[in-house]
Amino acid sequence: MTHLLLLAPVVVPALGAVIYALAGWRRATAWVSAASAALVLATAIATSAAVVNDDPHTVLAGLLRVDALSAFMLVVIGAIAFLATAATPDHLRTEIIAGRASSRTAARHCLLVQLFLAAMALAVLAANLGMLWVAVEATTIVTAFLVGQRRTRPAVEAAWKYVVICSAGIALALLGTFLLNYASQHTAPGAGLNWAELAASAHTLDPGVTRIAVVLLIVGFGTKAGLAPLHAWLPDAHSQAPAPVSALMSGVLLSVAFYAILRVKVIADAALGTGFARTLLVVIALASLALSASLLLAQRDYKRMLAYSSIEHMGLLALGAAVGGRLAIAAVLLHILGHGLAKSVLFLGSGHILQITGTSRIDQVRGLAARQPVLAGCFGLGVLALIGLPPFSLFASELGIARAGFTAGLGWAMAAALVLVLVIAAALVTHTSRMVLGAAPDGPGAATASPRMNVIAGAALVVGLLACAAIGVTTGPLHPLLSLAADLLAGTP
Amino acid sequence: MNLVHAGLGAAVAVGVLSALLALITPRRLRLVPVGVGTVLVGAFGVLAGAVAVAGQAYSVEIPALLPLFGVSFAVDALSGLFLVVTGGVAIAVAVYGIGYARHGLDGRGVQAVLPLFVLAMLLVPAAASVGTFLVCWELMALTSLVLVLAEHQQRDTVAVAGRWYAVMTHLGMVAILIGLLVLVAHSADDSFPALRAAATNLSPVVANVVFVLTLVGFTSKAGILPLHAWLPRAHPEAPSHVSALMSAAMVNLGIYGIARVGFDLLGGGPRWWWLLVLVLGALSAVYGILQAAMSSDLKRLLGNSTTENMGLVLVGVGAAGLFASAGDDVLAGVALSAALLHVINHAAFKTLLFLSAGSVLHATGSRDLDALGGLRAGMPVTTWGFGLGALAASALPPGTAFVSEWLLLQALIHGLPASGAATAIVMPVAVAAVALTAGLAVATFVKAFGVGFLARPRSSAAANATESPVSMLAGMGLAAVACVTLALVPSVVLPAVGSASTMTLGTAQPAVSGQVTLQLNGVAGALSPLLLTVALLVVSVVLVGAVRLIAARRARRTARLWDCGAGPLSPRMEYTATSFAEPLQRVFDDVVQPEQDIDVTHHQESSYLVQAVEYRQRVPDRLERRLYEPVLRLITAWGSVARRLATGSVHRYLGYGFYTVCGLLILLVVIR
Amino acid sequence: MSHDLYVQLLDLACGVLLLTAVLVLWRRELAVIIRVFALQGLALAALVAVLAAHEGSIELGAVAVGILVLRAGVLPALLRRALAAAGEERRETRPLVNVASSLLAAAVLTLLGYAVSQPLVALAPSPATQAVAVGMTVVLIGFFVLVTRRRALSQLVGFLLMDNGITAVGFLTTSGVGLVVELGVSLDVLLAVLVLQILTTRMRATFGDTDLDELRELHD
Amino acid sequence: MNALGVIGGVLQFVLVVAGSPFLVGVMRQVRARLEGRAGAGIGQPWRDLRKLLRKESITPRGTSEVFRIAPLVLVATTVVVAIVAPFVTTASAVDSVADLFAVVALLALGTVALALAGLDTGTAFGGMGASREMTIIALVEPTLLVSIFALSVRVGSTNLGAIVTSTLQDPARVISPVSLLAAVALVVVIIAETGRLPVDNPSTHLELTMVHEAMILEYAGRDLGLVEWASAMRLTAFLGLLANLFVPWGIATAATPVALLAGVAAFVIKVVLLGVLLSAGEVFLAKLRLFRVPELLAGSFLLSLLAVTASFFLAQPH
Repeated sequence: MTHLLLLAPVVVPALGAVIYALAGWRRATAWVSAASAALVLATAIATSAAVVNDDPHTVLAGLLRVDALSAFMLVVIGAIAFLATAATPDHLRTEIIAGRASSRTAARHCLLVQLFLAAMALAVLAANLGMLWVAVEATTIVTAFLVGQRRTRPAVEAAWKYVVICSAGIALALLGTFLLNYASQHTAPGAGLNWAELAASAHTLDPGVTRIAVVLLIVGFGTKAGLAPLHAWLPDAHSQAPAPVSALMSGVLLSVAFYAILRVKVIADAALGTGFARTLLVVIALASLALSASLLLAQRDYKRMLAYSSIEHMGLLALGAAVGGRLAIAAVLLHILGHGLAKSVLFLGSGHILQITGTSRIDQVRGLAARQPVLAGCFGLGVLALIGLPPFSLFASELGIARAGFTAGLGWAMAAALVLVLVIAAALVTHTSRMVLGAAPDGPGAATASPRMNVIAGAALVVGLLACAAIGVTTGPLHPLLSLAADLLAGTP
Repeated sequence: MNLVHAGLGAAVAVGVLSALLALITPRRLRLVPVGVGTVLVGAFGVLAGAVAVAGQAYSVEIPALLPLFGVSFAVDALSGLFLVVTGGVAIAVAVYGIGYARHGLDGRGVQAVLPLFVLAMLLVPAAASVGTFLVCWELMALTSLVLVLAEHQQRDTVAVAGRWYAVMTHLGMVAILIGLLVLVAHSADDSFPALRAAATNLSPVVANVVFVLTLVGFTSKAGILPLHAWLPRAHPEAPSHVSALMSAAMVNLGIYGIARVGFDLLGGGPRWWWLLVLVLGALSAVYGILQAAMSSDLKRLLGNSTTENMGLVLVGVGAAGLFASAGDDVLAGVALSAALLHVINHAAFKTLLFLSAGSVLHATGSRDLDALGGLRAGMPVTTWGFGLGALAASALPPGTAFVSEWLLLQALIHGLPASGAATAIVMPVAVAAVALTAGLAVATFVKAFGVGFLARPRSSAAANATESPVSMLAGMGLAAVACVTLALVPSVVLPAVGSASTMTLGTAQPAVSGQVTLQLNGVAGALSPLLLTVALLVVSVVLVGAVRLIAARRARRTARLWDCGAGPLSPRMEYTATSFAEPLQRVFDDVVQPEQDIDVTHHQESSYLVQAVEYRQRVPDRLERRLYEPVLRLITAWGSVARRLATGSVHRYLGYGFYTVCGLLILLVVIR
Repeated sequence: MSHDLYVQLLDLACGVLLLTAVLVLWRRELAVIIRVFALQGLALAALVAVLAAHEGSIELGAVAVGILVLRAGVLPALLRRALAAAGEERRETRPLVNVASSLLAAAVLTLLGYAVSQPLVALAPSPATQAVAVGMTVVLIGFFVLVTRRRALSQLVGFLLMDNGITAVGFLTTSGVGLVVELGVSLDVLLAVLVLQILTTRMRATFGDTDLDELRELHD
Repeated sequence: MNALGVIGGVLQFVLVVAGSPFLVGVMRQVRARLEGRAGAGIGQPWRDLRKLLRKESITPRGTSEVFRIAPLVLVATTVVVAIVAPFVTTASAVDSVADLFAVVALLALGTVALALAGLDTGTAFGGMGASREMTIIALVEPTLLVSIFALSVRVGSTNLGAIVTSTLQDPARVISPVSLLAAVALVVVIIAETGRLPVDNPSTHLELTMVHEAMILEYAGRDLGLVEWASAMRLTAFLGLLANLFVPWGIATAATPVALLAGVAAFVIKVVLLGVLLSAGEVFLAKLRLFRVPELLAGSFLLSLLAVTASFFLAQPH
């Protein structure tokens, strides 16, 4: 049973990919991806229940392992994948009608998305650092063609930058992995790169080697998580990828990479004391926040705007991870989920806006609320969720991170971060309000009444926001999982 | 059974239910249930607050809500007072809203958010932990933002106002957040009792940081200088009943925050805190009323007047803190009572004024005083309502603000025992500021009422204005009743004010007491607004009788206005609001620095013959020029410079990483 | 194998590794660069083979063969195919940092690689770990190539240089990280190169050029 | 509310209501004599009032109740002040109204009523008068408040009776810098508030300069009579306040007939003396340009502010 439960999140999407490879894109297969995502979500929930009631499980000769943290990440993947894949058929259909895609591209899109899901599930289920690295690099490879799907100049350019920068960054992580392996072989032979054993024996690791390894790992996985300094692929890739893929990348992929950093930090803290990784992460986090703030101020493209906002939120996560401790880690995990939901809603929404208006420039979208009230409402509320307003869960998680930071003596960093977040909020609100508010513009574009939004696509937006708000009100059943995962990372039983 | 619990619980339940109801009911059937629901929310809030003020203590914790923090509420006398004020305003506004929202404001979103906004405002003073407080505070910001934006499709200025509001409210929030979290970092947990306990052995530096930061946040919410810029934008652009809620209820919570953090959580503080508060208050009072005096937009005028009144309240709060830090509990009590009483009074008359302004807007579609006038004929009830509110706002007897400003001056006048060098300088200035504010307020509201409602209509919209529907009048009526009651028998709220201020300051007995006559306890001072009014009435009646008796019993005769023999007078010959304010503006030329624009068009035949002269004048907010524009310019420059960070060059992007990695490695080598 | 011979062979392989990395920086002809890269693959395979012989591990020997096939055979072949499709652009004409400065930078990077490797050597001094500095240097030089070379193909080579360096470090420090992981890593690298090669083709189709610095449609 | 207060209230009411036209008469007469005219005699204002009160009132078309009620409000506020302020006796008929703030605000209320009436007519003159009057009062009211405030700081009360009593007990205060500064400020604002030269000329109707007269341009008959009467009473009340705040001697502190008689006499003498001084001064003054008036008022506001500051600084217990 456990075997099945653990393998399902990887195997189900892989099977989905096989179906698309064989059957292609047709009416019957349109909903396969959503169904597979739903299955992933279901198994994730079942796994969580199992993990909460029981100890961590290991399968496949110790290659896969699930503990509270992996289970939580699986839930995140499942939930956001479900949202994104539910909106996919409508998106692809519209693209096909508009002549921007063919049924072949659609089939390939679905296939790659399924592989993407499998790779992400594998990443969080991996029992050791090496497997994790393989899975994370696999996500890059799989998504490269999704980013470049449209084959336009910007799309190809984005795909190139994405692959080159991410591969370079992730290569650093590989070097770090090897070095960590080296250190662990010398102090605790046999531990290898296994998370559980590494964490248990981390205090014996050689600090000299571990320091280098940790720096490389954090910078390397930070690349994939969209953290400075190797963040630059993110706005390009997220703005060029099709909306559901952007949603998945921004909502989950970044967090999956960040998950690796969380794991590494546990080892770094045990081996080097809390100061080392904390300093590094604080610097990276503030750099990411500053960068995001700087580039959001004069932003002209709403998809890039959302992408930079993702950098911001990854910066906040890094800050939370730097703080450490139960509260901060729980907040970080909650933030991962909340940000994933809100950001995927926003990217899906931006996809609709792009399809309706044909432009991704902020100054060419006007009076959205007058034309598409539901879409505009979701987009506006989503942005408000991003800037951390209740009832959305990002409020609670940002507050948690901030509180933990002040309590941990990182007051100055926290205050600087909050000021940057304020600047970012101002920029986001300003840009969004220009798009959403105001009377419907008169002009050639406005005369053609925009089509009503597809019910399911609209429902995905609303459900995403509602979920984000719901976990902001109460985490309910997620609570034990969250606290268990936080205990796991914070090092307290 | 705990009535506070029942009241708050019922308010939450009814509020959420009304919001849901608004979402599912069809447009035609929506307004009445939502209105009734909002009235009930307000009523339950009043109930809970009143019971709390009467002395019933209440606290509850709900750990399941708000992840990572849990929610806890506690209502004491101070909270209770603000609950009553908010609830009371909400009742009048909700009744009014039923009629007002009929035209364009009956959308699902706006109607669903209205009860939630009221609810959020009720929960803010009830919050008893930092997490709860902040979540309620932000919910209030979010809901009010949605309401401010309600009419964004009608006017472009709404979006601008919304942006200002959203950004500045977030700025305030960040300041409060940092301030409170610094405090939390020094305490066991984030509940208010824990903070109180921690504050006793807090280092002065930390306490200063906490106070100053929270002060920044709370003053921005209260529309106090220099973070006031959103207020005269957002309050006018919001639908009028929302303006009333914001101006009469929401801004008060800024005052509540200062009192809660400064007095309660931090337990008072050094003298300079309160001097700062007092000075900010005095500056805001004068600046606010000056801007109001220059304004010819009716709702902007009212918004600026909110800044003024909150300034006056802060003068009271600051004086209270000053006296408390000097150990003079009696005077501190008087000052705080004055401040709290003014909060209540301001809520009453500002509600009435905004609702009346909304009624005018509803009937004429304009809030430009220069285009109004003569409304007394078509809208008698609204005219009476606004007149009553204007009387109250100009601090003349028998108006409400008169009583609280009297109390405020009483506190200041007795400030001598607490005198130090700083006090001796600040007190006279504060007195002068309050006095100047009173004088300018008179001029401002004479302008608003006289130009807007009396005289002859200046536009056809004003000429054809008809009275608003009954529900709107009923809402105004409720506010008017509150105004009259507070003006004549302020003693009805004295116990509440007394228990709130004694609780906040930890003093033994209330500073002000009395039924007919307000009597200060411990220092000399008495005033009876009721007797004053009765005296006025008696004299008037006697006078009418006497005039009848001695004067000729000839009937009044109607006649033409004197038109200098030049034919009938047209509205264009009337004084407008702008021209009315012109002499005052000349007086304060150096402060307000108006911008003038004169275009002279000449006849084609000769440049000596003038065809037309166009004159435009604007009174900009000078503070904005000096303070906000440089910051905005700086941020814009930052944004455009920063774009060079993302030029699109993949080499550059990779370079960022390469140099960072090399740098980090070198660092690792160097600091082993 | 005697210890001396082992050390000499090891050093020889490492020397070739470093030399080829520097040569990649030096030469502008893309065809030459690919050939040099193939040589480096050979050196890497030799290095692993020497280690295998030293430890007498058959498994490691098999890995060496695998590396030989992948890095001296398949990857250079892929690159050559890409080059053949590239048509005119066979030279790295104007690197962002000129060759002389690049070589100087390589010297500095070598020093850095050496300095960084010291803690690694200190942990378990042995001929193999002492050679780690070379692997580190190759990684850094590879990254440098990535940052400074304009042609898509040069960037590809840079990426692969990094990868070679990392693999060298991996084998010099420990005898690998487990078969599954290694297979996965190799597969990933192969796929990444494939993806990049396809993208190169697409870029040429859409842009008509592979000067990456001209790729600036996406910016703020 | 004690016997002294009630008696004083009645006496003051009678004195102010009946005497104020005579005060105006005296002032006009003094001025006429100084200008070399014979003058109409001190009873002339009474005769004017009688004439006006017999005439019918006129309601201009387009005006509302505000226009009709304003004279009543004006008179009522003034009468209330006349009753409660400490003119003849230190005790007040309604002590809890005899407050500095209340008295100033009541007087302002009367002005506001008139200004609203001026606006209500909708004529250019009405608006102009109201605008100017409100500009003046916006500066006068704070000055009044602050200058009397300066006097009350040392007393620790804003009750006018208490201030007067305190000055009686400690005569040295009269010549303190606080009193002098406040007195000068008060004189200036009383001139402005009662519309005397150089702020306003009560005897002309020159369109460009008039303030008070512009507002009441539409009044006729009984209404005009009331307004004129109220103006006279306001003048009396202001002069009475000025007199008793700085030179309170003679005011009745006990309800004995002698004291009351002395109080009445002292009040009459003081007010008439001040009135004569005022009108004598006016002979030598030209009217100020309208936009120079604020400078004058701002100056007096500053003086009163200095007075308050001085009272805070100087009142430290020695």
